[in-house]
Amino acid sequence: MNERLQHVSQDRLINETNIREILIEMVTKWEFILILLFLGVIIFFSNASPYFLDYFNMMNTTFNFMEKAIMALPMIFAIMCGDIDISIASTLALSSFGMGLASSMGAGTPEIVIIGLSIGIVAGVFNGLLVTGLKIPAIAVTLGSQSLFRGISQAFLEDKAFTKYPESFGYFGQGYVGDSLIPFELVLFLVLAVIMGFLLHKTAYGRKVYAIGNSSTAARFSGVSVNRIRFTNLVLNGLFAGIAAVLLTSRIGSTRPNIAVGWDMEAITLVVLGGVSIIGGKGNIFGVIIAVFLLGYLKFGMGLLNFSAKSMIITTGFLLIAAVLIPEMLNTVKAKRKLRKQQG
Amino acid sequence: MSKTILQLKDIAKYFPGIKALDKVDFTIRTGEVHALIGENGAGKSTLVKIMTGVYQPTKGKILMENGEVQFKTSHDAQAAGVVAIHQEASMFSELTVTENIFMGHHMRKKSGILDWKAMREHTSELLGRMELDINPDTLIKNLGTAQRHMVEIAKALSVDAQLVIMDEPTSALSLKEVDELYKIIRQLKEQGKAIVFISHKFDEIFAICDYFTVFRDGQYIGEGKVKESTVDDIVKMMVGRSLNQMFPKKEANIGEKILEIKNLSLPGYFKDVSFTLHKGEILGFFGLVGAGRSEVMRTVFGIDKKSEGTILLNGKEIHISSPRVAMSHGIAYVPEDRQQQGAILEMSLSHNITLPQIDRLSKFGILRKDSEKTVTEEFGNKMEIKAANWKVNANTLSGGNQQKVVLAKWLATNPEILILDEPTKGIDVATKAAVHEFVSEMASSGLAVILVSSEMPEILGMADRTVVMHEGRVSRVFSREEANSDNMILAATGHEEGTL
Amino acid sequence: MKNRIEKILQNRELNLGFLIFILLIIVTIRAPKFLELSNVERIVNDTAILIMVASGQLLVILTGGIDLSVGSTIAFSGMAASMMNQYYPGIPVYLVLLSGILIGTALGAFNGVCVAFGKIPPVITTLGTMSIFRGLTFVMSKGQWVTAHEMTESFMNIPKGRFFLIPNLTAWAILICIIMFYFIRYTRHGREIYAIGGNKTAAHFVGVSEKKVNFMVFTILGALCGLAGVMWTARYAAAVNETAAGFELQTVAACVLGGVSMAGGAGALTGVIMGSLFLGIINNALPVVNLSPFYQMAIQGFVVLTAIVANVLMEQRNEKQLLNRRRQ
Amino acid sequence: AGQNEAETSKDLKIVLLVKSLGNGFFEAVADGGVQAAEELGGIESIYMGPSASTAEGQIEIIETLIAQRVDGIAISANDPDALIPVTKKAMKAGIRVISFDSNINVGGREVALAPSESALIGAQQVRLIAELTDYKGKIGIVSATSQATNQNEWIDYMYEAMKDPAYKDMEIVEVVYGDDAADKSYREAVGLFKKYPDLAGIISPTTIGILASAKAIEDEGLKGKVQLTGLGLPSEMQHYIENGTCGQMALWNPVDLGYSATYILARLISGEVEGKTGDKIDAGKMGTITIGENGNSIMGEPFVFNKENIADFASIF
Ligand SMILES: Nc1ncnc2c1ncn2[C@@H]1O[C@H](COP(=O)(O)OP(=O)(O)OP(=O)(O)O)[C@@H](O)[C@H]1O
Ligand SMILES: Nc1ncnc2c1ncn2[C@@H]1O[C@H](COP(=O)(O)OP(=O)(O)OP(=O)(O)O)[C@@H](O)[C@H]1O
Ligand SMILES: [Mg+2]
Ligand SMILES: [Mg+2]
Repeated sequence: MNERLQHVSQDRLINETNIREILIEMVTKWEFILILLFLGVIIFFSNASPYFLDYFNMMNTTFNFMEKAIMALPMIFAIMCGDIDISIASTLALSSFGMGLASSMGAGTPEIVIIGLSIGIVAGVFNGLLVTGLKIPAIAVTLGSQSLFRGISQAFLEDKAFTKYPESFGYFGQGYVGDSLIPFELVLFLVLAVIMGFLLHKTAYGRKVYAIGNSSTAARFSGVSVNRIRFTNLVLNGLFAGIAAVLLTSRIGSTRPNIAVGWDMEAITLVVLGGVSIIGGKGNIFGVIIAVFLLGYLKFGMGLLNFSAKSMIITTGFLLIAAVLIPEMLNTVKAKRKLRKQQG
Repeated sequence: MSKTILQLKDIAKYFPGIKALDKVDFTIRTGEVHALIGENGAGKSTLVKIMTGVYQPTKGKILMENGEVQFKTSHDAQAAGVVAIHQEASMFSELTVTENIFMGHHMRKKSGILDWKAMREHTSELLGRMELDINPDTLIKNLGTAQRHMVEIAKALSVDAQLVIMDEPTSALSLKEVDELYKIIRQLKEQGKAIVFISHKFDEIFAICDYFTVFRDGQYIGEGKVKESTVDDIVKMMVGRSLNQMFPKKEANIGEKILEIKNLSLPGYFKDVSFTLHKGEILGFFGLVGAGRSEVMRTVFGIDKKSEGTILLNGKEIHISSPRVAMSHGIAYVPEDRQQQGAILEMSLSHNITLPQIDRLSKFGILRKDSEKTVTEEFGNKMEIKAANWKVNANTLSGGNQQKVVLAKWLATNPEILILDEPTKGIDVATKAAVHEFVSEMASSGLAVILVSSEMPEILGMADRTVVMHEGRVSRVFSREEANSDNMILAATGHEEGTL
Repeated sequence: MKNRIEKILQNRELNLGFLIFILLIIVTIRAPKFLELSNVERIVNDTAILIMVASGQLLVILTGGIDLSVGSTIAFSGMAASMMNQYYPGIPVYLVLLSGILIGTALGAFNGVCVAFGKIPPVITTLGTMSIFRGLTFVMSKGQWVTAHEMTESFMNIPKGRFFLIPNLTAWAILICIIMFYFIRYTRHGREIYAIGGNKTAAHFVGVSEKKVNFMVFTILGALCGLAGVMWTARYAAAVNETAAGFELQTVAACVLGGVSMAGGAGALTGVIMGSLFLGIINNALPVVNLSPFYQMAIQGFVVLTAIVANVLMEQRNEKQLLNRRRQ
Repeated sequence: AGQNEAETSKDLKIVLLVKSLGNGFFEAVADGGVQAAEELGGIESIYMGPSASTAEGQIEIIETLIAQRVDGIAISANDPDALIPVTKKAMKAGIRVISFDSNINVGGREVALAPSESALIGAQQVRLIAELTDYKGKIGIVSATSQATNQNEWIDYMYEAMKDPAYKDMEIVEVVYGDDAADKSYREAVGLFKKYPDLAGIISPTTIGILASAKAIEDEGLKGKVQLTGLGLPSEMQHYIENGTCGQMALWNPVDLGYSATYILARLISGEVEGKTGDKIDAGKMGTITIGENGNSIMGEPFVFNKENIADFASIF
């Protein structure tokens, strides 16, 4: 603290150098709750099933949720800015269709990937233009493009499927790094997570995202080009949906219009569980990463114990609510304690 | 004859991290206009919220005629005859005037369903009494700023209250409305009601108030009769020291023309606005609230898109398509609405201050904490912001301190042209003087300043030249010599056609 | 003059009505039978459930929230009511209907409690309960369906039959709309919804309780979902676990088309009704116009998007006109 | 299940992985699996399925099954191709994989147990509707989703069968998709009535589709005018069969299906058969099942239900 700040006469401030205060401060952090839950899951299931705490399994099961996790990353940015994109799964389907078409016309792996990503970007641009250009709420736009994108691939693909992909294309969704047991998808996710985390927390872009999330008006008055950033966010969502399309298509080696149905909500669930505020302005990348593995390994564990899929979605639902409720309650308690302390 | 209507005993209000109020005693009597005075952050608004049941006191009790009362919600307060016009804008912009006035206490038929007809009539009657020409069915969002604030006042009057509290009611009113407000206050007084009047403008306090109580840092300092005191006494109580002069205008050495605006128009807001700005000059913009000055400035800053007109910087035409472009040309704009446009309330002070130049403060788009820190501290301290530290969110600061944050963040960009829109709105005397001193310093060091203000003394005290606007048009431009309150009012009310 | 323009500006419904008109023309050109009275009647009847639920979704969106769990709530209460009817055919059908509504109300209240008292943002709450309620439906039914022969005639007749010429389902929708209109326009609670959505601080200042309003809107929507659940299962004489999957987005779309602001505070029931009808028309038109069924989804998306865009453009035009009229 | 990990671990784990949970047909399949497991002994029959009928959901489950090292998986696939990579992985991990009901394409399983020959099913469906509409008139088809593999296959064979001169006065006018949702199927059925006022009959080879179509026919007062057949569960269709809305419909016995699938897997695991073409598998009460060209094997003719026999079966499945 510096000399000017002394202006707030000391007796009026309550200083927080108390170790217990700091502890409580930490405990009420959302990420902390998530980590606890995560450890809980690990411990419980490693006791419940002999197959859980197995290196190969632990690695291998990540195949199940990496595409969703990747789509969740740019969603953080959109949701932070008060937008949302519920068309990403359909974007995935559209770009998967594009890749199938290309490969059926004899394109090689590089071309296929490029086409997949480009279609993702185009879809993102489409959403972005409508949202920022015409000032239509993102949820409204993507509600429409959700049917449009998937609809297009269905219109062309009808009841047929693309099943011919080059051998090498299989690597993205099925391959392992070198001769290790680490899936390529997992590594790719971690790399992208680091990049996006850096973008969000260490760059001017990220700072502006926070600003917009808290008050887009004030941000605009501060010279932040709000629309450009919201546009970029939506394009990123398209691009990452394209990446996910490459991975998933490669993993299942085929394309149908109904690929990845309902994944928009699953990606959004990850973001929300990760503590990103739907009202905008709050959240960080770590929370989401923890959420990804928390949910992923929870599902894996329950699967090992042959829990029915329905009990899994019920658990997910409660988890979602609990993850918000617990810190919320702890915070109230904390605030109460503080006030009591002030009153001495 | 005047009896105590409401009494606060040893009131305290703590917020996590700060004691907004502590050991406060406060007594309000009927038939009296009681001024509540204090620096920004003194705790005035907090007190208001306690008296109206918006906040519950941490300690202490509220007494009325028949013993202690507890206001759980503002309903309870209303029922006990206490209403307030709050400092924060509290209108529902998507709803009609009628509804805004009756929200919270709708009139109902015997059957229990809402009686819109009655409410509508009551509203137009009320507006009529306040000599406001507003259709009760208009949506608030289609009203001018001033009109909105008058509706807020009407809202308070719509309840038959014993005690009416006004927290900086004039901050967005122009003289015409202020006079209207005075009339209303006198009426209330005659009806034997009590009024608490919060303002940072001494002319108002001396014009309308009988009694005053001074707060500092959340504590009761003293009270007295307005007639028996001078501005200096009160200021001493407020600030703890007496102030050097209010408008420390430095002798301006006007340089060459830097900015020239030609026939700027924005449909619905202003038309054919032309003026010039020189280096080292303070160009005042006067007018009634709603005259469109903000819109002109917003257009110059690239927030609103002009429909016609040209903007020349140093003689060259420039096309300002966005605030970024404007900033790249060295233009900075301190907006009038600090809550919505100025500060980002949920962000830390330091992030607020560095936001406009965040790109410049980062390398290859990567943030540089150190340079952020230096900027924050340099300008934060210059503006004497009162806060626990630079990490607290802007919304925990009092109105005035928030405004200082906004000023700091724009001064930090070292602009060549600084546009100030109502920079001292809701700012206490001490800060005000500081801001003025600061502005004239900047000007004398060659900065070109545009000062939009609805406060006559400020304009007269600070401006080298003054553009007066009326209904979206420039009605006249005054030099410092010819400017005086009378002819400026005439121009502002459109009685005198301007000569450019 | 100015006021008249403001009026136009205020009722987006006009624009939507115009769009519906165009849509009808296009469809009728392709399938002339579409405008037969009987068919129009069926379309309205088929849209009735959407109208009921969307009008409840309106309340939630007005507060600035959203309810993604409506589909699951419908499924659960529908399944519960049907099973009640299956295992206790003796229970008079109006009691079954009532308990369906009550169950929906309970589920809605649960959402309400989480949002109002747990301070959990609506999206999160309902994203969670969307899965929870759906899962519980399955648990309750043990994965089995309840179908025609397990339902009593009187149960299946709830939505069937006519009430003075009007099909029951439609009659119910009309009743709901009337109540809703009255509630929104002529009761304090109705207005307080707009207050919360419009400006929370201001609402707080005038003593409007955010908790109360939030709890209220979710509970009401829950009740409507309960009713819809019974109607749904009775109408199709089948209570399955996937009932109304994805229906939540339909209700949101109806509101969006109806010009309801997703930010809260602005929106009208008439808009939502027309929005619902718009969707209802598409849903019923697509099967009858001669198009490859594979085009349906794309066309649906395209039409909805076009409608939203057109809606916005028309509004922006009105906005401009209003400004140009001012200060000239 | 996991709770009694210890004492079941020595049992063979055989999983019946179905399209999705919450469907009477597959619940019945599960029963069959349990029956077979009890007969054979030393087998734990596990019933699993995703919450919605998606290939991705099934893949997730198969991954965890690989991790568990179960002994055999019988899959009713949501997608004939999408599962191939993961089932290959499973087979590489030493798990025996077969598909039943809705099959995986060659390479993704060892044996594909078709409830009956698709050609047979298609032909039978046409015959059933023909008998109801006495061999003339327009026929519409209300299918599941446009991606549903086996429905699409059967429909192809229906077109095939129509080529038979016996059906020269009949034509399939359109195939619509109810996406296995009651409301959409209902709307599509009504759409057919509107488009073809002289529609003679509807074939709906999917359980929810036939239910919704029956309801639509009833509500539109077309009972007797528009005939209905398809593939439906007796327990679900009893009402409409008995009141004549649906004259007759067919289905194989899902219990037998689960039963046979379990038997085949058990035999594969025990090594009694390798699953080569021509192998004969002793499937308990189902007699012997012969493995034909690239692993395809047939259980038998779909069973026809009508007023007379529906009640007896409704209680079973
Ligand atoms: N909700 C809150 N949370 C935390 N601190 C608060 C809150 N509201 C006010 N404060 C603090 O309480 C003190 C008094 O604030 P208040 O708004 O009452 O000052 P004020 O006298 O109205 O100032 P001004 O004249 O600028 O309006 C300030 O230091 C402010 O930071
Ligand atoms: N006649 C009017 N009808 C509707 N809205 C108006 C009218 N006049 C002004 N406004 C609204 O009020 C605002 C203009 O008033 P504003 O107070 O910003 O002007 P100003 O002269 O800059 O006032 P200030 O003194 O606060 O700077 C605009 O946002 C506009 O929407
Ligand atoms: Mg204040
Ligand atoms: Mg202004």
